[in-house]
Amino acid sequence: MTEPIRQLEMRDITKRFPGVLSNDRVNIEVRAGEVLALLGENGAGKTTLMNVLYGLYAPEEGQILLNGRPVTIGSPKKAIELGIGMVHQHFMLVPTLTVAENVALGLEGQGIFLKLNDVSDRIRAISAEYGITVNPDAYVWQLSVGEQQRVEIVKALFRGASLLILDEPTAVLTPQEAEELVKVLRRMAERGGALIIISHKLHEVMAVSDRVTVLRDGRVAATLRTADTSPEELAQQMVGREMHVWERQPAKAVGQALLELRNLTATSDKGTPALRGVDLNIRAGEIVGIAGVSGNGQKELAEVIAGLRAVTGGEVLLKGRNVANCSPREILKAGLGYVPEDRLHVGTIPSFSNWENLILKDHGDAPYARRFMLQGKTIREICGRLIGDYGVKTPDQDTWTGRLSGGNIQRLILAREITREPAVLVAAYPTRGLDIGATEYVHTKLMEIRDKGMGILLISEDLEELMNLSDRIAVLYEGRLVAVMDGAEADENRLGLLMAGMEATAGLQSA
Amino acid sequence: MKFKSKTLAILLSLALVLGLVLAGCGGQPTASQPAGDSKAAGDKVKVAFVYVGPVGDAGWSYAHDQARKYLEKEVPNVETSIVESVPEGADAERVLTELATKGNKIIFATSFGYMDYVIKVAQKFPDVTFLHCSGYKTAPNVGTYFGRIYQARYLSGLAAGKQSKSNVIGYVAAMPIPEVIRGINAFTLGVKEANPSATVKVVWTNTWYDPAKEKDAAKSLLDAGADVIAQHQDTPAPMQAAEEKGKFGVGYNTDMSSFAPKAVLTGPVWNWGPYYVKTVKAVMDKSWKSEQYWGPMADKIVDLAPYGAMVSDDTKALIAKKKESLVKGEWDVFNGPIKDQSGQVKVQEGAKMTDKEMLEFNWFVQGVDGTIPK
Amino acid sequence: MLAGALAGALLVGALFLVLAKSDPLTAYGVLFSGPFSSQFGFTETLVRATPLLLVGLGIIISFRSGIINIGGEGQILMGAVAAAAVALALPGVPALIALPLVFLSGALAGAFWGGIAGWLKARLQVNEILSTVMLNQIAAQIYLFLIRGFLIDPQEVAYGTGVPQTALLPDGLWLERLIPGSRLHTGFLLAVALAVVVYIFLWKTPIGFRLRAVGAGPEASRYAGISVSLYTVLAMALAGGMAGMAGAVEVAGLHHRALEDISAGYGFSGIVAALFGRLHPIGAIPASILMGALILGADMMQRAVNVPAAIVIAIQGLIILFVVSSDILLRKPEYLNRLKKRFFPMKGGAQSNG
Amino acid sequence: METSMWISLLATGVIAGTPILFAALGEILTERAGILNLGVEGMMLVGAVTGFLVTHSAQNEWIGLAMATVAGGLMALIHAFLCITLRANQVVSGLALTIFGSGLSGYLGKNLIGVPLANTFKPVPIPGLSEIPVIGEILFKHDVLVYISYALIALIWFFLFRTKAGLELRAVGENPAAADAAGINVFATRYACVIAGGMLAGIAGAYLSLAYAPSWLENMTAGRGWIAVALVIFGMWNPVRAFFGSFFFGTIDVLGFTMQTLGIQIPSFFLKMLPYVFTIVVLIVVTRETKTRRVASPEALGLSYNREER
Repeated sequence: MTEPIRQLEMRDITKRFPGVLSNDRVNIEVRAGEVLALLGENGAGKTTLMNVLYGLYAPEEGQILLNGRPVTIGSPKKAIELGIGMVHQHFMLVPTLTVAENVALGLEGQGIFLKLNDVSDRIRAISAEYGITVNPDAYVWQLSVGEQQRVEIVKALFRGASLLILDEPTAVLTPQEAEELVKVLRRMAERGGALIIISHKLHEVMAVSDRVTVLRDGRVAATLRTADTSPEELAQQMVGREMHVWERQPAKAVGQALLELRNLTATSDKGTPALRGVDLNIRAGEIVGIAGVSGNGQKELAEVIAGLRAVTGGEVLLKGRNVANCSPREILKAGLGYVPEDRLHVGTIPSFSNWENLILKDHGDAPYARRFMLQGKTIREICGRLIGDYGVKTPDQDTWTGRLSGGNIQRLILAREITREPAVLVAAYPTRGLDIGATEYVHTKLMEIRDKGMGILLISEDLEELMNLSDRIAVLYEGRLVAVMDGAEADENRLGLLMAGMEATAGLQSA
Repeated sequence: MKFKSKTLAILLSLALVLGLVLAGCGGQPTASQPAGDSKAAGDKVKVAFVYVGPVGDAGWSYAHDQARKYLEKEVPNVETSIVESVPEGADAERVLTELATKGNKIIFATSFGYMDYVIKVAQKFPDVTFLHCSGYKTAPNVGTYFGRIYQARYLSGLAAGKQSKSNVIGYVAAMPIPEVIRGINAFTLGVKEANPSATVKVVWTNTWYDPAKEKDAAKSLLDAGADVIAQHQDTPAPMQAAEEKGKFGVGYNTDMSSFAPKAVLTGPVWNWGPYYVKTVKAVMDKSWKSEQYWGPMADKIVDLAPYGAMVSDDTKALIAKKKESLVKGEWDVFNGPIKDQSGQVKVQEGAKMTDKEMLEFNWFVQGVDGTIPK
Repeated sequence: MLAGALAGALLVGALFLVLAKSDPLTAYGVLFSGPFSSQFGFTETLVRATPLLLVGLGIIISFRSGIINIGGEGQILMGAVAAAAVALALPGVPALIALPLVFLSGALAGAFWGGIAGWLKARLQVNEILSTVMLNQIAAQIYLFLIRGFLIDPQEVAYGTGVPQTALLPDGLWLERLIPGSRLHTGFLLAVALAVVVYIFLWKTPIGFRLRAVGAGPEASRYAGISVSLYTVLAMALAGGMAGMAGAVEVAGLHHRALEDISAGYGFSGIVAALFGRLHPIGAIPASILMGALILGADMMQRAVNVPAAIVIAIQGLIILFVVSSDILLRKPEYLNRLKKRFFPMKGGAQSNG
Repeated sequence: METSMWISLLATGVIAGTPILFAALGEILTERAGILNLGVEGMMLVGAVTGFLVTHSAQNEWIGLAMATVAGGLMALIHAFLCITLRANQVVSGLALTIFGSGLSGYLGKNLIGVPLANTFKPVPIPGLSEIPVIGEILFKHDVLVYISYALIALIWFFLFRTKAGLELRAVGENPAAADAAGINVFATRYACVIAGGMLAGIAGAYLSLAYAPSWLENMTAGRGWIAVALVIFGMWNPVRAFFGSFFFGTIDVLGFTMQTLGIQIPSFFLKMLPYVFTIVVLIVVTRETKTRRVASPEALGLSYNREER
């Protein structure tokens, strides 16, 4: 075993990608027993920097010093040897293998044969020591996202990591789970571990870190002691300007129900019940928020409404017409708009040009197509106007959408969905991963169309967003709506408890 | 997989160049002109051979190529060239045309499937003599040639009949076509002549050319009690199967004893060399006339491979006797009486099958244990 | 880069030629000038380019729709046998009516065969690479069974030669020769016209748009209301239809009958032609001509310098290998530099381990 | 007589299945690591000709076998370089290798046709085991290479499912990114598996030219490489199931002949396409099982991996 990491420094790291300077002479430092937060907006270069540290990317320039000595980290293998562990945002697990097999993967030494029993025993020991529960014999594909994350942490600890990197670790967790994670991380730091946490959530950074390095546009904007700073200061460093303070604007005129869900049931990909009798109305001119920890039926709810998943029971009434189990095409023709969770691969086709993505849904109809032919000129005109109106930053209409930033892709999707003038818009995590500017734009746009009389179903994991935008908030827990409350009355604590299923029977109201 | 305009540009310009080349040579009627580049070949007569398979098939094409080498040795003023693996299809037309344009004076097309293309191309090149193996269409400058291999098969049947103790003789057959059926029948008649109580068990492989399959087929025959294996296949694998089981075999095409010295009794072999020499000489001194040549044993175009050590003198004497009367033309294999499998007399006593009947064989003689798939 | 790939292949090939005691320069001279130095060579090149282009167009449709179709061989065979069967069943019917029926039946048979793989993928998520490999083998057996059995030329039976092939088509159904004395037939024009049609279809019509959408982003397409399974089947059916058309054109234009080995590997080399043409229907035209020239030139080389046919096959394989390997470099030139760094780490040693 | 014929049929089935079994075992390793190799046929041919050539000149079949293994490995190295390093299209590369292999082998074997071989692998009954009634006859009266194939089945099974390297290999085929993050050298693993697969294909070819029907003939593999690819699916990427598959395929091969000697005619085209039809059925079943039980083709099969392009 190598010596534990007492101090690690990255000096003047520069990493380029074709056309992008992702890291520009970045310096960071972390010591044993402390948590360093790496804060920054999307695209600020946080993940790139950590991939360099973990040996996945080779930097063009710069140096990594470990306990004062320069080291070369050419591969994850080398990183692991040096005692660096990483929990990626997208988990690096093999679904067809068990937890123990995943942990055993890439282990050095101890002969050539698999000794899975020994591995399982050590996993149990580590779980007990840090209070992280995992079942070594379970197959990874059976686990929830939160459990998979715990497997990743155990995996790193198993390898004797004395420096652990976590990429947006709370993104998929309930407030309670996140709190639990923070405790685990603090415990690890107290036991002499060094931790680096990538995040763009201010409150998380404030709660867990000892020091913060703020990245902006690939450069270090500031390095501060957490105790000496405030969320406001961090936000300013992160964005580079004053933040706009959001004010709740309640719905003006709520009209009749446009989308009615009646005792709706559906199953998940694994065949287990995902929605167990959901009743909900969305009326014209209001935003209904769906709160919940991901994996409690949100994905299925959105897909069922859009016709992408079979309805096993109940009704979906869109403008009074039951569209349950209709094809996606019929439903979107009937007046449904949809901003999907995965905006790059579901919302758009990355290798299609912007204009092609803009006409993705209505390319077969006038004015885009006439007599079996696409109308190139008309399409160009309309798309050019949309790109201008929605402020999509792109070289031209022919640019691949996949080359745009997340915020611009979302603008493109909104342009398409709103132009279609649907009665109801389902927006799933519309601001996840977007920077503050883009988030603001999405929020403004959603309010704007609400006020024009559209009904909006907003699915989000960001409680702040939900509370700021929603006129009503429904909490989804294990496929049931455990509560529906007025947006103004919601508070984070109560929502958190409901999302964790702590108040399953409390406050159940009819919609 | 994104399409790149640059690459398109390259390809398009390429196409343009090609187009110009086409335009440039459009005026020259090169194709229809029998090219006069015979001076390149000196005084030698150019003879070309078109093979259906690779020369290395140890079978059909190989036998032809051995004969080509023989031709080069025997006739000094000849320069030969080959094109192997020419599929029996429209490509053959192109190959034949090209060979004719290149100044070849005699072209041997050694597979049946070339027939129509030979006729077609021959019309365009009246100065070139075409010889087509195993076909039936002729023209003033097209002749056909083939050999009565069934005669040699009959003789090899005598050896097999004499050798068999179990009275079951296996026959690994390629395709259920008259040529193969004729061979089986001739072989069986030979077997019956030497050993009236023996039967010939037939297994079809539906391939000319798959050593492993042929070996499997031979094995299944050996398992079914056969102690001599005959074959109408292009590889020596059936002989090897016999050798492994300590049994005997009758090869085909060429002498196969080197593959299975302890097993191979003899075998019908092709010997095209003398025919090629004779034909080329005839064309050269302008005595050649178009004909449908089906060469008998007397012309040495077909023969028996050398005997293995296990063949008794008794057997050899019997074969020699029969061979002599064949060569002299005293009788032929399919002289009556011949009965079919059901015992019905198909060829009356004193009658003999015509060439046409032989070419259309679609029934087995008595003594064959097998069926012809439809 | 393409030229580099070719040069590389030829360099290795030259080695074989030298070992076979042939002069590589003469050999290559023929390889390249042969197909273009005479009207004969050029028309023959186009004769070969015709099925390559048709198969390639099908490959383009399927690849663009996200399906790796390597079932071209089987689809050609199915198309060829159906076309021959229909043509032979319609003696005396005027060509104006019969010929379209022949092409239609060829295309439909190919489409059916391709559609099976499409259906297996769409409905049962069966990997199409694997299923098309199997379907090729099955088609080969069915094809042989038919041309040896029901469809065999009665003359073959009569004369007892038993070559597995159908009877000759009625003269009226033979495609017109473009240049008298050559074998170049109107099928080539048909193929080029179809290339333009496919281009318009894929890029200018809603159905083509949907096919490409399904290929480039199946999830997004599903969500945009496009039936992914329907268009998967359609794509494979169209691809198979094109290959079946190639079979029908070979029958009506060139062989005038269905015979053994009619596919001649076009199902595979058509993939290369399509990739050569950057998966663009118009690009596939010069690409298939180039491929046709390579195949023909290699063949002429065999005769000109008397090298064994095997070497020619080996060189063809090499050319494809080199072209495929240059593919990534064409797409991403910067990858070459990265490779250089990987194999010849010069300084900094930032990445020693792989 | 009847039973002995059936036993003999099954014994021949084992032999007929052996070349495809070797090739399939190699392809299992290759595909488990996420690389699709459609060049098996070409590699078998090169193995067959090399085995024959070397055996003939060295007068020793073991040296021939060793060189056939090396030759198959070299062919696979080309595939590995193209598909792993250059990230070329695996399907096209495999097809091209098949073409190249058939040409190269024909060229190398030019002067070997019609040449008999003195040193071949001959049947060696295993003392004791071969005396077991029925089983001994079917399984233990063959040449040494058949026994080696038995050993390889066990060895590869154990390697894949009981060793760390085997676990890593499977991870690389399922999720190369995860394997990479776990410190496994994805490139080296894939190279090793592709080359090992090619070596086994080389042995498969040598089996044909040195044991099965000792001789060299152009294209003597006659499509067995494709059957091997089918067999991998049939065996669901599991060496033990691949053995039963090869036994089944091999027996079907011979069955037609045995039936004929019994006077039963089965159309050969039907028998020939049977393995492929079965394979498609298995492919469907496997794919259906994927949804529920997660046993199926390696997730990353056919995809090239590039660390910096995720």
